Amino acid sequence: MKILYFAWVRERIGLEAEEIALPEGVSTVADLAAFLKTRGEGYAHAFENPRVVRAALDRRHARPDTPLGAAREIAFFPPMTGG
Amino acid sequence: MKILYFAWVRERIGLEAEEIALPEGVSTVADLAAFLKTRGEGYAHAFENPRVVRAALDRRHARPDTPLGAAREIAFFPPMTGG
Amino acid sequence: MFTVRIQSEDFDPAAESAALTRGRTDVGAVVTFTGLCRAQDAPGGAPLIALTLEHYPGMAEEEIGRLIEEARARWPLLGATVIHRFGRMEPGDNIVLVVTTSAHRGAAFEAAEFLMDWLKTHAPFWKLEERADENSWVPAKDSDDEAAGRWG
Amino acid sequence: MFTVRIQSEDFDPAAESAALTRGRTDVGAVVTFTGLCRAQDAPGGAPLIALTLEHYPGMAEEEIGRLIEEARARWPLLGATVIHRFGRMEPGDNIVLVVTTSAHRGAAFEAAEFLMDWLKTHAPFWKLEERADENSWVPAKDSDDEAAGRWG
Repeated sequence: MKILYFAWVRERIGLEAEEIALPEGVSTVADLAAFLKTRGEGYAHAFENPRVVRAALDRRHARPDTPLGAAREIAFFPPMTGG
Repeated sequence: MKILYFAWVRERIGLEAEEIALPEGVSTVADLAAFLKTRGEGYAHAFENPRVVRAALDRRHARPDTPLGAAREIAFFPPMTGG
Repeated sequence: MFTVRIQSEDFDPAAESAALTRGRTDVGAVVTFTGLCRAQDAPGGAPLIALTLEHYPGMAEEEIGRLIEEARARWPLLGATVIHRFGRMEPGDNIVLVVTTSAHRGAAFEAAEFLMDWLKTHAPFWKLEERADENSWVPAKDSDDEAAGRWG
Repeated sequence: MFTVRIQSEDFDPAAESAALTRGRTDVGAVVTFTGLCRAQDAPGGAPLIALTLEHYPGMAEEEIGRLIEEARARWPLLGATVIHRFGRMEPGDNIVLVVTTSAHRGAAFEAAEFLMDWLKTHAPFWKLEERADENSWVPAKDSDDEAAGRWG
């Protein structure tokens, strides 16, 4: 699965994008965030308060309980501040 | 006193403006409208439904009970439809 | 900068909004409203050929100036421009322009709506519609009174 | 005509609104909102040198397209254009443009406000502020969530 990071989530993790194979048991957006959080210091910092990190699945806003299903792309980012 | 008429009030009366000397007993906007209504067919038609005719005294919106006081100019017109 | 103009000539919304932002770094939001002459009001009615706008010279400027003062008392505006045309206008022609500027969008949007709502019910202008079958004065709309009334 | 553009170049509000009215006689109301980069957000804070807007390419266009569809379902719009810039912007620069057209002013005003409110909370853009003392990501505002929430 392709994972994209934006804004301070990107800065903390130090990556714009990466490909990962989903481990067993990771079936929702929240599961994936919890898994990523264990991958190192940058990830732990990015997801230290998982409630403030938003996600989009195949370019549509997703909630923590949204199933990853057959999505090809997920993005994690802070609350949006455009406009 | 200078009196101005606009839109269909002007058309019915057939005048854009006139000067009149206020008769005794005419002290409010409503008094003046009632007096004008007696001045002929066009006036009677213009003021046939006095509730829909609006007035401005010295270029400020006035109500039927507004005293004419020392105003120099009064205008009568239909509800406004600009914008 | 706060400006009112009553004129028969057309106006340029871009030039007017540029005049309110040029060289400034405190404006965060610009709202412009342009009201245009439409061909048709009621489905099935005869198409509109033209509108002729009559106004009360002098009072029109003063009344819109008072509406702008009222808007400034309610919202932190950095600028406002209101231009209202008079004379004969054909479908597609500009009639009225309201531009408001503020640091934030809420004030700019609300003040522009307020100015339009009050202008409709308070500014001394009257529209005469010219159609193939007859000419008639546009009646005031209850919906305009309601729109103006919501500002309390 | 309904258009979304995400671009680094500046835009021309006048050209965009002209494109929605040219040759038409059914448009009675045009509302444009322009959001600009301001020098100062908080009194007493260090002045803003620049904003850098990061966005999620692809999703930004798609999400704003969905917001326009939602607006069309709620109001009888004749056209809408949304342009959002990305990259580095200095105080006074344009950031975002929303233009809406309708037969009547209520729909055009409400749809433009709706699009701006939802764009703030739903479009994938993030602002990095560059100030003399530090660079920092702009935190999301509760007031923006409330503004978006009022549309139900």
